Amino acid sequence: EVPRVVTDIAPIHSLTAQVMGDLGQPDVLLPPGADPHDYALRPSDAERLSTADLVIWVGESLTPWLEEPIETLAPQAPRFELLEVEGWEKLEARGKEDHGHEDDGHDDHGHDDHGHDDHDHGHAHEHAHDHGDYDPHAWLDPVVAQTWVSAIAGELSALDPDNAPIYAANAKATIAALAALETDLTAQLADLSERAYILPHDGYQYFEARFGLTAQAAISGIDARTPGPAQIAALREEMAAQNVVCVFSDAEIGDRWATVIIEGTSAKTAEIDGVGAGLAAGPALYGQMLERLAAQFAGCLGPNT
Amino acid sequence: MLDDFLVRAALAGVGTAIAAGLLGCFVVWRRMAYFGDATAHAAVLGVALALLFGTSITLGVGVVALAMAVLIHGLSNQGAAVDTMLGVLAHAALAIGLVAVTLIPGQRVDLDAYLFGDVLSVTRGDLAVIWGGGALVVAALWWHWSAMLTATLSPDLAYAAGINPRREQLVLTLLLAAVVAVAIKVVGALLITALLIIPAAAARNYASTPERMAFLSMGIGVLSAIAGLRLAVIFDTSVGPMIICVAATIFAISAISFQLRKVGT
Amino acid sequence: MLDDFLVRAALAGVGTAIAAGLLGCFVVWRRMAYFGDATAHAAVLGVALALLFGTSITLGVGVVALAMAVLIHGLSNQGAAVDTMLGVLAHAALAIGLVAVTLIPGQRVDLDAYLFGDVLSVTRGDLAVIWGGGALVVAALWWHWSAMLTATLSPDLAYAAGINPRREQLVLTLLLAAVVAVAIKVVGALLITALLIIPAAAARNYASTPERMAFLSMGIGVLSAIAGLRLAVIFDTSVGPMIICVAATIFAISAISFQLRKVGT
Amino acid sequence: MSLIDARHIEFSHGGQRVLQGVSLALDPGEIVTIVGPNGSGKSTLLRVLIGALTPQKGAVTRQEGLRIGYVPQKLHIDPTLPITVNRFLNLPHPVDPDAAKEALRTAGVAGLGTQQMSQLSGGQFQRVLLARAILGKPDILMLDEATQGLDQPGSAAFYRQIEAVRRDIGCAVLMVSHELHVVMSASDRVICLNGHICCEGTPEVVSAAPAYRELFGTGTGGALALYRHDHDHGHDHDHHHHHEAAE
Amino acid sequence: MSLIDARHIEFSHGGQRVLQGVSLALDPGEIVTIVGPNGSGKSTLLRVLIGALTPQKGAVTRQEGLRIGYVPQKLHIDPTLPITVNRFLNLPHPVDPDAAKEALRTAGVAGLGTQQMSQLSGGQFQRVLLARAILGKPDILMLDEATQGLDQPGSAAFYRQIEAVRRDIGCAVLMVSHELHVVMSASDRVICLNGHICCEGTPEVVSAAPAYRELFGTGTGGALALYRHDHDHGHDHDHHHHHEAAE
Ligand SMILES: Nc1ncnc2c1ncn2[C@@H]1O[C@H](COP(=O)(O)OP(=O)(O)OP(=O)(O)O)[C@@H](O)[C@H]1O
Ligand SMILES: Nc1ncnc2c1ncn2[C@@H]1O[C@H](COP(=O)(O)OP(=O)(O)OP(=O)(O)O)[C@@H](O)[C@H]1O
Ligand SMILES: [Mg+2]
Ligand SMILES: [Mg+2]
Ligand SMILES: [Zn+2]
Repeated sequence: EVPRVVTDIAPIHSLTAQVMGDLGQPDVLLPPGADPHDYALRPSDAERLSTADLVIWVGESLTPWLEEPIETLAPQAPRFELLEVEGWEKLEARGKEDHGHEDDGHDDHGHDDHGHDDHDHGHAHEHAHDHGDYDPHAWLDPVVAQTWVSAIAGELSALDPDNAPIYAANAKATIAALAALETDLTAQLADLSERAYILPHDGYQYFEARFGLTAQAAISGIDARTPGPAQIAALREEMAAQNVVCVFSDAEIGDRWATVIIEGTSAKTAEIDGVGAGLAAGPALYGQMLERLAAQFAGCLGPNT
Repeated sequence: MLDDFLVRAALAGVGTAIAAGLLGCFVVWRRMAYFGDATAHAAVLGVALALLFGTSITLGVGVVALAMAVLIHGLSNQGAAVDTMLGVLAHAALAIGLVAVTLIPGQRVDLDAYLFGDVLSVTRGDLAVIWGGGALVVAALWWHWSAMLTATLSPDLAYAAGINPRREQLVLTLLLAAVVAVAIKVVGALLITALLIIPAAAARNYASTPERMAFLSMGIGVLSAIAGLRLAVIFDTSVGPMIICVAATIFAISAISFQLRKVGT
Repeated sequence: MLDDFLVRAALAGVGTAIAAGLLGCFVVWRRMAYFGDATAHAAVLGVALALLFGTSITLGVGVVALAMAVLIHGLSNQGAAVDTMLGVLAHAALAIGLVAVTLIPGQRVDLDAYLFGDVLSVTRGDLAVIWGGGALVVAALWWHWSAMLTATLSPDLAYAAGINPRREQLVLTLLLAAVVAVAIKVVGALLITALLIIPAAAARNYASTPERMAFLSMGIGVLSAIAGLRLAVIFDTSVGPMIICVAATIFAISAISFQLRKVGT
Repeated sequence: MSLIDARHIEFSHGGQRVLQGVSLALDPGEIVTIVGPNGSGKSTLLRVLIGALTPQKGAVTRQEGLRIGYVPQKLHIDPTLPITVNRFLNLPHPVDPDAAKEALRTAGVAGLGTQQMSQLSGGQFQRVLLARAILGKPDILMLDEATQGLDQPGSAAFYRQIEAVRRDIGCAVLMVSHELHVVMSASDRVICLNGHICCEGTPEVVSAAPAYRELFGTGTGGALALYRHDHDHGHDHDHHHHHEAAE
Repeated sequence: MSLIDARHIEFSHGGQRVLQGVSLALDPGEIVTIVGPNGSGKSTLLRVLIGALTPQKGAVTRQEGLRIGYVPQKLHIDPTLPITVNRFLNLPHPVDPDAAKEALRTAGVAGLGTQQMSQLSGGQFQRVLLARAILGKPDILMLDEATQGLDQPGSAAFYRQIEAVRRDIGCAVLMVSHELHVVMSASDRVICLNGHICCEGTPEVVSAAPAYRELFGTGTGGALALYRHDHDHGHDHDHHHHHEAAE
């Protein structure tokens, strides 16, 4: 019997859908583009949770509000938390105060030590359950996604041993596609590593680390909380001191902040998206989203025309 | 039966509506509409403080709501317009809660569940709290009804009848704190007051005595809870606000038909 | 000077505080504390509707706030307790707005900016709106002051003096809609009422005439706006709630010192 | 020309008809008193005349620019509105400070100018209301049981003042009162109201009218007269001996 | 033993001293009247006696289980609270429906049992307050200007009723009134209050006391007496001829 799977956000839904292939359609709680940091459950979500055989979610540190509903509404379903999966390199959350001038050391750590191919080295996670310390936006790294795809296939196979070979085959194909995607995007973003930019919220670290980009700062922290005046003032100083060419906005942090920050400078603003806003939920969403994200970075960071 | 989340949600809604509908009448009569707001908003502050000090959220909400109730009671002693006083407290509590939330280091707080309610993920434990609290409120009101009513009409008449209106007000205040604690899961801090006053206001037009108004108000509250849940399922929207929308619709119908009837005669 | 976003924020805060402080006195006197809530919450509905129909948000907010003002005016005609009526409308508007938001397909709405304010991203255009609206409010109040005051004291005395209290109330209602539209950017829909009533309530204790209360209230509002912004910069918290926290502190000081003085004599 | 002219007024509170076919005109300088049992519609009629209530039938014509000084039967001032007696006298139009002072003195509340309205005793409040109504130099004074709560010297002073005001500023006075034999003698015209106008005319005519006698008995002493008959312990009150029991 | 015993009461509203050194005891079956000018602290004293205000100095002792029937000078019932006259009579303790009906009839508002309190006229409201106070079979009736707004037959009936109530249920009566010559004769004891107790005793003693004469003049007719002196147009009122002008 193919399990009924419920996933939290659209990218995870996309990966899961690829693994399940023609066997079945997973459900997703948050529609593409919904802010994972801030969402209210609807009756249909509750209905989906209460009939699920398996819940796949990134984890509590991304969607703390989902913890309780899963517990009460889906007591019957095993919970599969992707942040608990072994075999990929977790990045520590960059505190708000780590941005700006004194964050160089941290970025060095993020990019140089854990550059491309060392994601799968064994690493004892002392704080594996202490979600607050790690950045949960890991789906934005297609290499991490490969690890997660294998893990999802494993979980599905455990619940549905009859179809295990199909899950394995689907996972293999998905991983290959993700690898190809990574190669493409690496080429596309190769020349941009020196360009300074500011992120809307600190939720793109995995993407940056993978493709050699370096945020100068972020308007808001990892949890997309509304920034305060001191933060905005600091960012305005940063704009002047560093050669920031682009200030991004996203659905979690609206474009109004970017507008204030670039005021009086020649920097541009652009929107980025890491949750598939405006895309149709389904197997293709993940690839489309990452390609679009890369294009959004390239568009704003690219040479001025 | 309790396995079904919809049944749990409906039970939670009904239990809350009964207590809120009854108590809401006093809120309307005493012009204490802001009381609900003040205590409910204090709950937000409670959430913030609980997270700040790493204690249980229920504890935080309970302690702060109670403190707010006692504070209100103390202040209303001064005779100043209770209404304004409560408005000040309500908004001050919300503002302080919101500031406190942004001061919490590290972990992000999901205020929405507390602001807008989260009746779909009600647990059996929550249900026990809701019905326990509701029963307490109903029992206390039953016991104190005449005294409270007299104190509401006129503190001086109450004094003359040997009733201490200050004590009745304290009881009322504590009961309201209990209702807030009970209702926050169902409709959230921002809409608790709505559950208190809208059914009572809708009942007003068709009641000639306080008791009838209380019963009507309770009935309208229960109807709103059930119909609101049903509609939320049909249109797939948030439940708490939908319950209030139904209550508001009943209010509108009551107000309009009352007007028509008045013009008719 | 206007290049600095902090200067713009301060100007926006001060402009709003002046209009809100003045008007807030009438809100307190007439027990219309819920009026601000009703119109402000209607603004949330305005946002939702604007997004739903794809029109400009300013337009949506403006139209809905105005409609709400007129509705309130019409209803208060009925003589029923304005207070309760407003409470019902306030919460109904919020609930309907929240439901409408969840019905918007696709695009997610960032309600927080409207709920909690967003004074840091005030533009020059916003400033023009704020000071224009503020000036309008002050001018209209100046013009209508005596008539409004009489109508507030007693509609019957106003009728006898040839003043139509219904018209004065309509003016007041429209002015409040203007203040809400102006203040939503500064403190957000949930806290506009706080900016209206807290300074006025704080001023009450130290005023012997309506005019003194109005001026004091205005001063307290302005002080709160400036100090709130300053503190928000120091502690890096949200600005709107911090402004209200400062106002609430001034209120607390005023209330306590008044009590002490009273006991002293 | 009449200052105010109400014709065929009909008014219902909810379903209950309170006034029916009431016509009334007031000429400059007249003192007219409305008498009638409790609940007979006196206050309602006054509120119709000032425009606070709109009659279901009939019309009220007020002279252009008519200034009305009105003392309502009940007035509740909210304690959140800080207002001193002096400020209250200046609403809605500023008045001369000396005149205000003089008005307070005449009303017997000379020292209370800076006191808060909400802190006055019942009688003090009533006196201030009166002072304000007269200060506005009205064309008509409308007084709804203006002496209620006044002590006796205050009440006496009040009736003297009504006369004086009429003499000085020539205004008309329309008052409601239950102090039958006082108002009877103080009025040019008496209107006996009981939903409709039962009888109307000079005090002599009205007090002789059957409708009036039916409502109030033949004695204008009312309570007093009656009480005298039942209880006769002491005091050298030899008046009222010619009155019969009322009710 | 006294029903209620207040000793050396001192009370200030804000900074203003309203009562000073007031002592007062009430025995069963007594009718005591408090008279005094406006603002002299009469209402304040009553509110101290029922316990609504706590005096700054002095103490009030009430007999265990004392039932007080109180009619306040002002009562404002919020229209959001729907309450019929009948329900109001049953607060806080249920009363016998027949007794309630009878009480309304006696008070002259027989048909109004199902009307809303907020829709009564001023006088009707006052009558209902009275009916309620008496219905509770009180040990003491405390009446703060209970006849204000009452028409004359109503006022007359009221004073008759006070006597009857005292006779039937034997309760004491403490009332405040400005109708000097009526209450003078209706009372066993009169207390003349002006912040402190100026004089006290039987009506004869008080009306002869210099302090009383200073406040009210020698005439108990008050307003009426005075008015007669100033204006003498018509009416065969030959009483009051022996009164002098008050104030
Ligand atoms: N709430 C209050 N705050 C401050 N002062 C007050 C308050 N209520 C009454 N006073 C003052 O206390 C004094 C006594 O008032 P009180 O009402 O007891 O007088 P009273 O004898 O009942 O007068 P009246 O015959 O006019 O009813 C008055 O001077 C009045 O101004
Ligand atoms: N707001 C109201 N709603 C409904 N009925 C009302 C309202 N106000 C007054 N009434 C009724 O209308 C009738 C007339 O009331 P009104 O106040 O005019 O009487 P009145 O002659 O002034 O009496 P009083 O001498 O007692 O002051 C009464 O029967 C009263 O019950
Ligand atoms: Mg009347
Ligand atoms: Mg008094
Ligand atoms: Zn994020």
